This record gives sequence, structure tokens and C-alpha cells, in this order.
Amino acid sequence: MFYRETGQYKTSYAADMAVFPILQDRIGVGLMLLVAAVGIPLFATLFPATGNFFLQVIMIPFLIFALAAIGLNILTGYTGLISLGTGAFMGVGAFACYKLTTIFPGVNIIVWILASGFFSCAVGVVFGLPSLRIKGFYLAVATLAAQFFLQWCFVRVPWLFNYNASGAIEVPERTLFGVALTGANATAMTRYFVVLAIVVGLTWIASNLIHGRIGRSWMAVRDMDIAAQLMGIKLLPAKLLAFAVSSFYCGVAGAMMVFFWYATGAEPEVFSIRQSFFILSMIIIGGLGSLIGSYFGAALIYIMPILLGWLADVSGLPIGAATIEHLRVMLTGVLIIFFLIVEPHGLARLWQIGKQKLRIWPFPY
Amino acid sequence: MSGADAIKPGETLLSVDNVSLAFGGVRAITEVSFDIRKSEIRAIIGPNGAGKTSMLNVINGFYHPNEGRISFAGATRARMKPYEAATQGIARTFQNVALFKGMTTLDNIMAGRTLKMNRGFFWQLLRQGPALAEEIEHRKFCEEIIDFLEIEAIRKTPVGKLPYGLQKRVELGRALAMEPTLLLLDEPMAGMNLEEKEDMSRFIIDVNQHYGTTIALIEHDMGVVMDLSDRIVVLEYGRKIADGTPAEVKADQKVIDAYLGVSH
Amino acid sequence: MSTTTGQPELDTFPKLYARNAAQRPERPAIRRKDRGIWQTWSWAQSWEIVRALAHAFAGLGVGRGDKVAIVGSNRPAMYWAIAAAQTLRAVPVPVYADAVADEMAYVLENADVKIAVVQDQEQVDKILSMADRLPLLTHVVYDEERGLEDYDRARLSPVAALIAQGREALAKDPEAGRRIDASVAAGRGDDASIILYTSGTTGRSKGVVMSAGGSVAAASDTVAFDHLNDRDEVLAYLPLAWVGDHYLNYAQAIVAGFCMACPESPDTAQQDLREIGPTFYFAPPRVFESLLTRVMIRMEDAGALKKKMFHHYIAVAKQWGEKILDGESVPLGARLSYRLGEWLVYGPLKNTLGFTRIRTAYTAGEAIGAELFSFYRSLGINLKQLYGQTEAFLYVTCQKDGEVRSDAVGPAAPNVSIRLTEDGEVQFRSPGRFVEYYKDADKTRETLTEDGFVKTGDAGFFDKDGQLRIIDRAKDVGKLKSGAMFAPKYIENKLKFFPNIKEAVAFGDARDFATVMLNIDLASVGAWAERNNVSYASYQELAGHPRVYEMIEEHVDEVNRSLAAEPMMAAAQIARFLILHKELDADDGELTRTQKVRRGFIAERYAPLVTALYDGSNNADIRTEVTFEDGRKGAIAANVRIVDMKRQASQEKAA
Amino acid sequence: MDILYKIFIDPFVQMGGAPDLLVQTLWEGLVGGVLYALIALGFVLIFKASGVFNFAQGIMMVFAALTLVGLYEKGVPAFLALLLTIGVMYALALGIERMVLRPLVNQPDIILFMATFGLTFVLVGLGELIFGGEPKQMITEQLWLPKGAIDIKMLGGLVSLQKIDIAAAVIASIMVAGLAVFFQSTRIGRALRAVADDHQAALSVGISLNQIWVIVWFTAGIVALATGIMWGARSDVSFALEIIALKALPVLILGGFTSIPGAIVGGLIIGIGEKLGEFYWGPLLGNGIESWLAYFIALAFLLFRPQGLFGEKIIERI
Repeated sequence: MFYRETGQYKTSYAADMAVFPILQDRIGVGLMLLVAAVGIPLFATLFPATGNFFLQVIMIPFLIFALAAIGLNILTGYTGLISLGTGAFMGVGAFACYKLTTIFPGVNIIVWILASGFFSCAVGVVFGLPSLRIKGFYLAVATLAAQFFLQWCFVRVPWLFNYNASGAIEVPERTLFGVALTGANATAMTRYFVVLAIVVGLTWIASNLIHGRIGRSWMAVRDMDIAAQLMGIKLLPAKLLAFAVSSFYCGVAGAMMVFFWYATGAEPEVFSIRQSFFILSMIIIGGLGSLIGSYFGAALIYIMPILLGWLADVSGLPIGAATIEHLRVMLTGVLIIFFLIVEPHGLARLWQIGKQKLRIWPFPY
Repeated sequence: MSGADAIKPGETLLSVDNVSLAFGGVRAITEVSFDIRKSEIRAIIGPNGAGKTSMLNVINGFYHPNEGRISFAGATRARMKPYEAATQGIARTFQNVALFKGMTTLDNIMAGRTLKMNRGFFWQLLRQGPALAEEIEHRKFCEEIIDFLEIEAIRKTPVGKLPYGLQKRVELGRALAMEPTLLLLDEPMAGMNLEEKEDMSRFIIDVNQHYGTTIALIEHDMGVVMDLSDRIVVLEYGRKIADGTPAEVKADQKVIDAYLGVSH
Repeated sequence: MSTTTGQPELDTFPKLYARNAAQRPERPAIRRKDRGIWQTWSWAQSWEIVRALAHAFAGLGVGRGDKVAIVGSNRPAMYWAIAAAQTLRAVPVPVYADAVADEMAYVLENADVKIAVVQDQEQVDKILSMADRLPLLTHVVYDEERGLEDYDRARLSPVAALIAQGREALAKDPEAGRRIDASVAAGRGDDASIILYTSGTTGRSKGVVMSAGGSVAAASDTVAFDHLNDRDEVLAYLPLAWVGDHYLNYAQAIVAGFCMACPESPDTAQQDLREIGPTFYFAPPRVFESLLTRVMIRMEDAGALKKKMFHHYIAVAKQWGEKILDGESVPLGARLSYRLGEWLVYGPLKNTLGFTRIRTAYTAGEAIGAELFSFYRSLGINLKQLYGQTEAFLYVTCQKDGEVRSDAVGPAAPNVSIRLTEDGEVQFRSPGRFVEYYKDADKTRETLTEDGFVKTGDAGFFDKDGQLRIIDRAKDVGKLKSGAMFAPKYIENKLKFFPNIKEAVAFGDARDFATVMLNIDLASVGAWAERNNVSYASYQELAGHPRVYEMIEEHVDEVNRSLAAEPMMAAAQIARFLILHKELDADDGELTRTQKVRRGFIAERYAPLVTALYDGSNNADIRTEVTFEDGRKGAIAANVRIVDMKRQASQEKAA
Repeated sequence: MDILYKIFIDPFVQMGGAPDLLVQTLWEGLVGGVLYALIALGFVLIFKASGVFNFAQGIMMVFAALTLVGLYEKGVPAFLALLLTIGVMYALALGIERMVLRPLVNQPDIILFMATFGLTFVLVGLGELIFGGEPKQMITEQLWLPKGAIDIKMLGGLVSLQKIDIAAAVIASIMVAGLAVFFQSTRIGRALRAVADDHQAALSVGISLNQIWVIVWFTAGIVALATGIMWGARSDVSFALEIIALKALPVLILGGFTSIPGAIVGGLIIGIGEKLGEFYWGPLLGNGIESWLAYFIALAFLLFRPQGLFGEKIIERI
């Protein structure tokens, strides 16, 4: 309905191959970014109470989960390798960042956040090695080995948490130009901006990878690995690269989760298999093989229960916090099943269908 | 691929030497030898279960022969991985279309260019500068193929949604994108109607003439095979029973028997 | 924007081309969707290519007055070849690419073609197969290499190579460039600019010779008339050899300096139209009709709510759209409602059809139904009618913005004079009037009057608004015994605008009154029958059903009312009609292969029915031979009912 | 060299030095393995009959145990609670068939897998919602399950066998045998086997596919209940058991997704292997390696036999 594609013709390949070839889409994306970078902070400044709550409880975790979901989507959605070890890979990032910033406190924390991705990247590659011989559900189980082994490390290797008595990561204060980025003194606004910048930047990079040679080889491996080999795509490097990139994203998300969301500290329990399932359910509901789907999934799975709790609060019904948590879990399950039945390809496909409908409006097909 | 380039049209490009292949106890191919000359269209025919597809699988390294050797462009090898075959310039299509179903026609064909693309990971991250330039360069090449195969209208359609005949065409396009020296076609016209078969025949001849590609094909439609091919190998129960020009093969008593035998 | 006034020297297309290259070098001149994107050439680039090609053509021996055949679909190379030939003062002869070899051979032979520029192997083969009939043909130039690798190159070259070769020569040798310039400068308004072969419905086609000055003048007039400028864009999808394409796209583009875009392939034309979004558009009525049908069919599958919304706003548009388009005063509520409709329905609809950017659209060639015409106009598309002929270099009449109607084709185009002969034939004199039929002085003399008017062969009249109405071919227009005009096709068309009526055959020449035989439209009436619980087992049964007769009678009555409103036609109201028991069929010789009724043949074949139409009987028996789809022959017999109609008093007289 | 000694020599020295401890460890591994095998068995049943990779099998076990205990705690007599729980498992099977499997029929395997993943969430949420999240004590005596231990003197030491473990081993064996009989000798059992190979064949037996699904999921539910009681008796009943239930997955990898003997042998290998590993090698790494050892054992097997112990060799066709 809003689309006016007539007259939007492409005179160069660069324009034709753009990620958003349609003007209205570009406007839409621009508006979204504007809202995220200007609108929301403005709102938070004008209404500090609600605003900070909104940033801290909704926006920051939503963005971080979206990033983790993108990471898993690269592996599962684009390359077709199911992983149940996302939580652990996030943990690797978090612990790596913690070690790095305590060993080299002088280096900016943002550098370490990104660098910690490389550690989880390396771990991911190691646990990706079996993917050459193991496929499908078998591989999913193999990734559980990573999950449980790493989780065990987080608990049993005290060096990782600097021998803290709590057994948890205790986030130190780190600043940039005198502004606290992490720790108890960092404002939600500051942390929001850092998270937003990193998530947007990494999404852009993911989109670049996916739309190029590498993304095509991943999808080729996913869709028909035999044919992919005969195109000259080597399976192991392609799969390992997917593991590496995916783990990098998860690692960065994990590090940000501890340093910019929890902001003060986090226990290893955060990176349990539940977290893996949580992220996996995001990409299932959001849509496998879709970046925008990762955002949708994160929004639905993470924000929906919060809204639910808020609704319960507002309604004044005598529902305990525990009950809400249980309802949240159950509802997540119901949503997964519901969406699989309604649209097995997730919200992203619904979005695509909706968009297509608008493009051909008023026609139904 | 300088090895293949050095070979002149008419000279031997690939030779299959005494190859045998068995799965467990089942012999799929027994002591088969033949050659494929550069720039010819070579057909491999035979009744169902004669080992034709297995032969292609041996040639492009998917199966490893138990005995015998295969020389391609002067280099002899016994074991080879499929992607090595791709590197050396062997491309193929499959009996049951093996396209990347989740991708568009264009992306499928672009995937065929993977080997020719070499911009590093860093540039891929940015999809700017050299990576974009490379992408555009190969897009141009793929567009030539799209134009050649007359599939402009389905350029951006996901291949899963295409009718079978078009899928076969896209698969041919993907193989062509590899600029193969040797193109293996496994029943390119299976399940097509007469008009589609005519189109496909025309494309095969054009590929052979326009790009000078050597083609080895398996096909059941005898009329098509006789029209298209320069030389024909006939297999039956994994053994070679005849080899020669269409006219020779047609006159061969063993071939006639084999085909009469199968056609009730 | 009459570009030529005050600059009399710009009287040939090459001169204008050069002007465009100088005045708007960076503006796009031509695009083609090729290899997935819209490859674009600016006027400067385009002119440089034309010059290079002209040089190469000269090298092939093409000179002033030589004929250059152009055989292909809408491609830049074809248009460049036309311009290159004109640059050398040679005469391009575009030929229908889908013509069978024999037809093409006739045209090429008749036009004394020296070289041929063709699209691909198919055309090369066609031309090579007729080489023995074309002694003058020295060279064939082709656009697409594919499949031609093994051909003998002695008389064959690719157009790309010629351009490259010409470009190189022009770069090396300034003298060569000067020769081209000189040739352009030497061009004169009375040079033959192009020969367009009319696809003769009767007999061989004739080569219509256009003069350069006339062509430019005509195009300049209409460019000014429709305010076309160099920001406009068109999609060149009509056959290259048809006057419409040459005029609307080539001539107007060069005069106004706008860009013409060539589709990627015939399969993608619809998609390409949507991408380009032309600002000036032409399509014959049947294109608009099939488009509308497709729109309605697609909407059938929409959800109930959406369907309701769609039809609601289409109704709003029907009521107010044309008034708003014509700038009439409309109540505020209606205007708001229309705006909402624009947002919800019209805008998106135009967008999906590729009509969003249209400023001016024309239709011509046959009568267009009022409903159909209004539909597009009510959406806010400035669709107008024109009446044209190859011999006029297209425009004879055209409608002004805001004075548009479906039943007339407008007043005379700028600088065109029109007169009607006593028996109603339309004759015109126009700037773009053709010079002659190539090598056919007899025919030329037959068509041109002494005082320079062209006989169109069409009968028509001016209505009270001064717009011309075309009735029929002049030779088909007969007279009732009373002497009143009887225009069968005019009546038939009016009937055929009803979706329920598929074919109509009118009789009345030299009779007391007019009668018609009708064919119902099975799809449309069948759907009606389903809705109204009318059961039927066969076409014959449905056609004879009393309720169908009732419905058709209403239609005929409506036609009579409309005829009564026109003084010249009032006498020829339909007095009696019948519904034929079988569909008229080309296999039975009742229709031509292009689905036109063969009135004479039908009158013979159904003689008993014709007799019955005039002897006052209420029904008649008929037995006809038919050919079934599998080729078997059989016979059907039927008893056909005849209905008497009330004729309306002529309104003019009544008033 | 010290580390090499600790890894390759020392554990075996310990085993030889205290054979009674070795036997004790093996026994515990055996019992754990039997229970893993039971979970895996429920999984195999479903995979064989409906081709669904039932990720929720472990949760079904916890859910069943929780229902049983929860009902009992609400004052329902033990055996009535057991009966009711069986009823709940039937209702669950029916519900899953109606609301999950039927709408998703003919979808790719991965989609069905994801659906059971969703099912996991539903069961966890539902269980906690109704019975609360805190761990519960499994009822044992009330179900006439023995308590206490039998101490056997042997090999110069004392081997202590928990009676509940013995019961578990016995019940597990009975269930396996029962299932074998069920599959071999009953009409429905044969139909179930047929459906795995050919859906049409099953229809010709006169049972609809939907009915078969219900039966299979119900059977798997019963198996889950039995497993749940046993596990519950050995530790608490809570959703923490889910982690243990996931151990069935490496068992499956070892045994293959479709093989009942595979599930049993795989269960034993994993059970014994991880106990031995934990006991003899665990201290080297700081204990708790039980949590991941099973997966590494499976992974190691997998690298050499990607099709599992009892799976058929996969020949890829193109």
C-alpha cells in the first residue's frame, strides 16, 4: 500500500544488489534507526523514570539478545547447523572480556568487548570440527558437549572469575573520555548507546557477509551440501567459518550482556543450557535464515513476557512473580508451537508475506 | 586449468581406464574404459541400472573407483574429492535437480562462481570496494548466462517455486557459471515435454558451440541422444557394450539386443 | 515547447539528435533492461554511437537514398541503426520481425533494401533463406552473436563490431567525422526519412514514405500539444515497424529530448513497465481491456473486506474521478473520499500496473468501451484518444486534456485540416502527411486528392462538440432504404461493449430497417446464470433461454437509446434481433483469424435467419454445418427466436 | 610425565587396588545407564513411529514424576495418583497429537523437532505453574518400592546396592521385555512397526495414523513415568532433572535413533563410562566432569561411526 515501486529502476548492479533496493524500505530502515538513536534517548531524557526503565529492561537486553540470535541464525538458519551451545559461547565471550579487562585495565572496554568475540570464535571453531562428519540432530547433540563442558569450566576454573568468592564475574568500572561505560556508575543511556552502536554495526556486517560469496556458500551448504561441494565449496572450511562467525557474535553478545546489561556482575548460571534454548527459540519464532527475524524473535520471546508481567501488574490480579515466570515459559512454548503451525518459517516469513501483500496491494497475490 | 587449455579440440580430455566400482558386494561398474575428447558431446546411454550415473559420480570424484584410473587433462588420479574436480573444471547437473532451494535463480548461478571469487574475508565483511567490484564483475558473468538461457524473467525468483523444466535450466546455468572444461549432464531432459526438450537440446548445442565446452551427458530419449551427440558409449549392467558414433551404435547388434531386452 | 520554430534548419532527425547531444549531453536518451539492469546511454553517448555506426554503414556502401532494413524488437541497436541510416540520408525500412519469410521477402524486395540490420540468428536465417530474391542486398548486420559463430562472415557483421570499428575510424580520422557532419548538415526537410510498410489487411503491404521535415514538424506539434519535455520517459514496447512506435517513441523522443526505454524481453515487458513507470504511454484498447480483466480476476480472490473496499472506492472513482481529473468542481466530501481512495486503492493499483507516473496516455486503433475508458480515467490516469493513420505519420485528431470522451476521438490535431466528403469519408491534410507509396504511383494517386488531402477510407462525422467520431470503414457504411446512414460496425461495437455480448452482426444495407444477430459471451452469461440459478446444459440452451433473451433485450434497448441520441444514427436503430444458437467460429469461416466478423459470409450461411429477421416471423429454423475441435464435421439444428424492439424517437427531433 | 602417569596409569592402579570400589562404581553406572536407556527408549519409540525427534522426552519424564508427586502431595492416595498420572499422560499424548502433530503433518523434520522444543517449554511452564518450582520428594514406599541398601561383602570390601536401584534395574528390564513383546506379538505393536516403514501399510492394518501417534506418545509417556519414578527416588523431583534427561541424547547418538537394543547398550555404555570417568579421572580435572563426559564419549564414538552403534551405514545417493 505504501510501496510505490514504479519508476524505481536500477541502472547499476551496485544499486540492484543493494540490501534494500526499494526506496520505501530504505526510508523505513532510516526511520527505525532514527527512532533508536534519537527518538528513544530523547524519550528517556524527557521521562527519566520510565525512560531508564525502558532502556535498562527493554531496549538493552532486546538488542543484546537480537545480536546473539543473529549469531545463532548464521549457524543454524543460514548454514543449517543446529546448535544447542549458544549460551556457552556467550559465556566464553563474557569470561574472556572479564579476563582481558582485568589483565589489561588500560585498554578501552569496547575494544575488549569486540576482542572477546575472537575467543569465543576460537572455541566455536574447535567445537565445530565434528560438523564435518556429523550432521543434523547428531550435531545438535555434539554442541551439547560444548555447552556442558564450557559451563563446567565457568564453574570449576576459578581463574576465569578471578577467584572471586562469589564465583561470579564482578564488573569493574570502565570509562571512555571520563564517562562510565560499565559498573554501577554507568547510566543506562550510555550503555544503551554503546550497545546500539555495536549491534547495528555488527548487523550491518552480518548482512554484508550473508549477501556476498560467503553467505551464498553457507546457504549452498545448507540447501544441498553435495551440490555445494561440486561447486568447489569445501564443506569443512565453510562450516567452520559459520561456527567462527556465529560464535563471535554470540561471544560479543555474551560480553555485552554482562558488561552493559547486568552492568555489575553475572553468575555462570546465566550461560546455562536454558539460555541456549532461549536464543534458539528466538530464531525459530523469528525465522531461520533471516536477520530481521532475529530481531523479531528477540522482541517476541524477550519482550512479550515482560509486557505480560506488566499487564499482570497493571491489572492488579494477585499473581506472584514466580507464576508470571512460569506463565512466561509456558507461553513461550505455546508461541513456538503456534508459530510453527501458522508459519513454520517464523515471523520473518510473515513479515515478508505482509510486505509482499503491501507491494502488490490491492491484489491478493 | 592450463592443462585443459593446452588440449586442442578433438584430443582426449578425459580418459576412463579400466574402472570398476562396487558398493559392498554389488558391482556397479565393471572394467569400463572410454575417453572423452575435447569439445565433443559425448553421450552415455544404457538401460536403467546400467551404471551411468555411477560413472558420472566416479568422474567428478563423488565415488572412488575400486580399480582403474581416470586421467583428466593429462593428470591421472585414483582418488579425488568433489571440490577438487570442481577446481579442475568439471561441473555437472543432477538427475533429480539439486539446486539450492532457498536461494534465487541469480544466487544459485552466482554460487557457481564461488571458485572464481577470491576477495578476502575482510572485504566480504564490508561488501564495499574490491568485494563489491568482484561481486559486480561476477554478476555480469552470471547475467550473460541468464541471457543465454533466457531466464531473465525468473532472475529473482526463489528456485523452489519454479516449475521443473525451469529448474533444470537454472541448474544448467549454475554449472555453466563455473566455466567448466567438462560438463556432465545427468538426464538433462528427464520429465520434460517435447517443447522443453527442444529448448534444452538447443541450449546444450549452443553451450557446446558458443563456449566450446566438452559435454558428457546421460539421456534416455534416443532421438535426442542421436541428434546431439558426436559419440556414444553404451553401458549395460555396468559393462561397456558399445562405443562409437550414433550411426555405429545404432547398428550395433549388442545395443539393439540390450534395448530390445529392456523394452519388453 | 515547439523546438523547431525559429530554427528552420532543424528539419531532420539527425540534426535534432546532434542538438540533443549538444544541449543535454548528460540526459538519458535510451535505456534497455539488459543483463539485469537498465543500461543507459546519454544523448551524447547515443549520438556518438549513431555517428560511429553511420560511418561503418558508409563503409558498407550505404549512401543517400539507400534503403536499410531494420528487423528486430525494441532494442537500442535498432534505433541507433535507424538514426545512423538517416544520418547518411539513407532511408530506414523497419520490418515486422514476426513476419513470415515470404511476407518479409516481399517487403525487402519491394523496398530495394541494400543492407539489413537484424536482431538475431532467427532473422539472419530468414534473410539468408531469401537471399536469391534480394539481389541488391549486400550485407546483413546483426545484434546478437549467439548461434552465428559458424556463419560465413563475408556478408555478415555484428553491430557491436561496426560501432567499434566506426568509433575507431572517427577517432583516428577527423576527416571521417567531418564527412558525417557534412552529411547531417546536407540533410533536407524533403529527404525521405523512413518507409513504413502498412500491414495490408487487403493485398500486399504498401511502403509509406515519410519526409524528414514532415515527420519532425508533426512530432513537434504533438510534443508541444502534450507538453512533453526531456524529463519524460516512455517504454518502447510496440512493434518497431508500426508507425506508432516510430512516432511516439523515436520521433517524439528525439524532438523533445526524452528517454525511451526498451524492455528486456517480451516476457518481462509488464514487469519492465512497472520498473520504468513511463510518463507517456500508449496502448491499444485491447491491452487496456485485458489489463482490466486481469485486475478484476485478481481482485476476485481477495478477502471479502478488501474486495468490498476495492469496489467501494472504484465506485467513488467512477462517480467523481473523471470530474476531478478534468478539473471540474466537486464537493469537498467527494474530494476527500477520492483522496482516501487514492491512498488505499488507486495509487497502489496504478503502482502495480506501472501507471503511477503517467502524465499522458493515449489509446487508438479501435473503438474503446465507455466503461473501460472511464475506469482508467477515473483512477486519475490522463487517458485520451487519438485517431491516426500511417499516412498521416500518426496523428489526425487527438483529444485535449480536460475534453476527453470515449465515444469520439477529438478535434483535428494541431495544424491538421480535416474535411468530410458527402458520403461521410474523412479526409485530412497534415504536416506529417506521407509523400507517396514507395514505387506505387497509382496507389498514391488513388489516396491523395489533388489539393493534397489524404483519403482515409474511414467514415465519420463531427459531433456537436466538434470532436470527430469514426463510424466504420467508408466502404462498409451502407444506407437504409430510407437513405439514412447505416454503419454496421458502429452498431456492433456498441453492442459488444456489453460483456454479455461476444459478437454482433448487423444487417440493414438496402433494407427497411436494421437488425442484428448476437452471440452471447459464455463466460460472462454463464457466470450470470450461475448467480441467478438458471440451469442450462449447452451453449445452445443458454443462448435460447428466455431470461437470457430478456437480459439481452435490455442491452439492445440501451443501444437503441444511445443511437437515438445521435442524429445521424437514429434511423438505424435495431428493429429486430436474434441470438444465434452457436458461437461464431473462425474454424467455420465465420470469423477471420483475427476474430473479425465476416458479415457477407454469415449472411449467406444463415440466410434463413436473415430472411426471418426481415419477414416478420417470430422464429426460424436453421441447420448449420459445424467443424468440431477435433476436425470432425457435424450439423446442428435449432429453432431461433426473433425479438422485435421498440425504436426510440430521435432525441434531436424530439427536442 | 607426572600428568601422563595420572591420566594413563594411576586410575587403573586404583581400580586394581580397590576392586570393591570398582564394582560399586560399575553398579552405579549400570543403574544410571539403565535409566538413561529408558529415557532413550521412549525417544526411540516416537522417532520410529512418527519420525519426530522428540526433544521433550526428558521433560515428559520430569513432568510425569512431578504430576505423580504433586497429586500425592495434594492428598490423592498413592496408587490413585499413579493411575491419574497415567491418565494425564494419555491426555498429554492425545493433546500433542491433536494440537501439535496433526497440524504439522508433512512438515520437514526440523520443524517437528522445533515443535517438541516448544513442547518442552510448555511442559516446564505448566508443571511449575501447577506444582510449583521447588524440588519434591518422590514417593517410594507408598508405591511399594523398597528402600534401604543391601551390603554385599566381596573382593575384600563392601559393595552397597540400593534396593531402589535394584528395583529400577528390574523394572527397566521388565519394561524393555514388555515392549519387545508388545511390538512382536500384538496387532497394534505390529502396526507401529509397520508405520515406521510405510504409512500406507499401517493404514491397511486398520489403525489410523492419528491413533498410532496417540498410542506411541502414550507409551512413551508411560516409559517416561516409570523413569521419572526411578530417577525421582534417587534424587529430588524438579526440573533440574531435565539436565539429566538430556543425557539420553548422547545415548541415542551411540545407539542410533531407531534401535531399541542400541538405546539399551548405549545407555549402559554412557552410564558406566561417565561414572568410571567421574570417579577415577574426575579428581584430575576438579570433579563434576559427569556433566559433560557423556557427550564427549558420544562425540568420540560419533567421529568413528557417524551412524551410531547400531545404525546402518549411510550411503549417500546423488
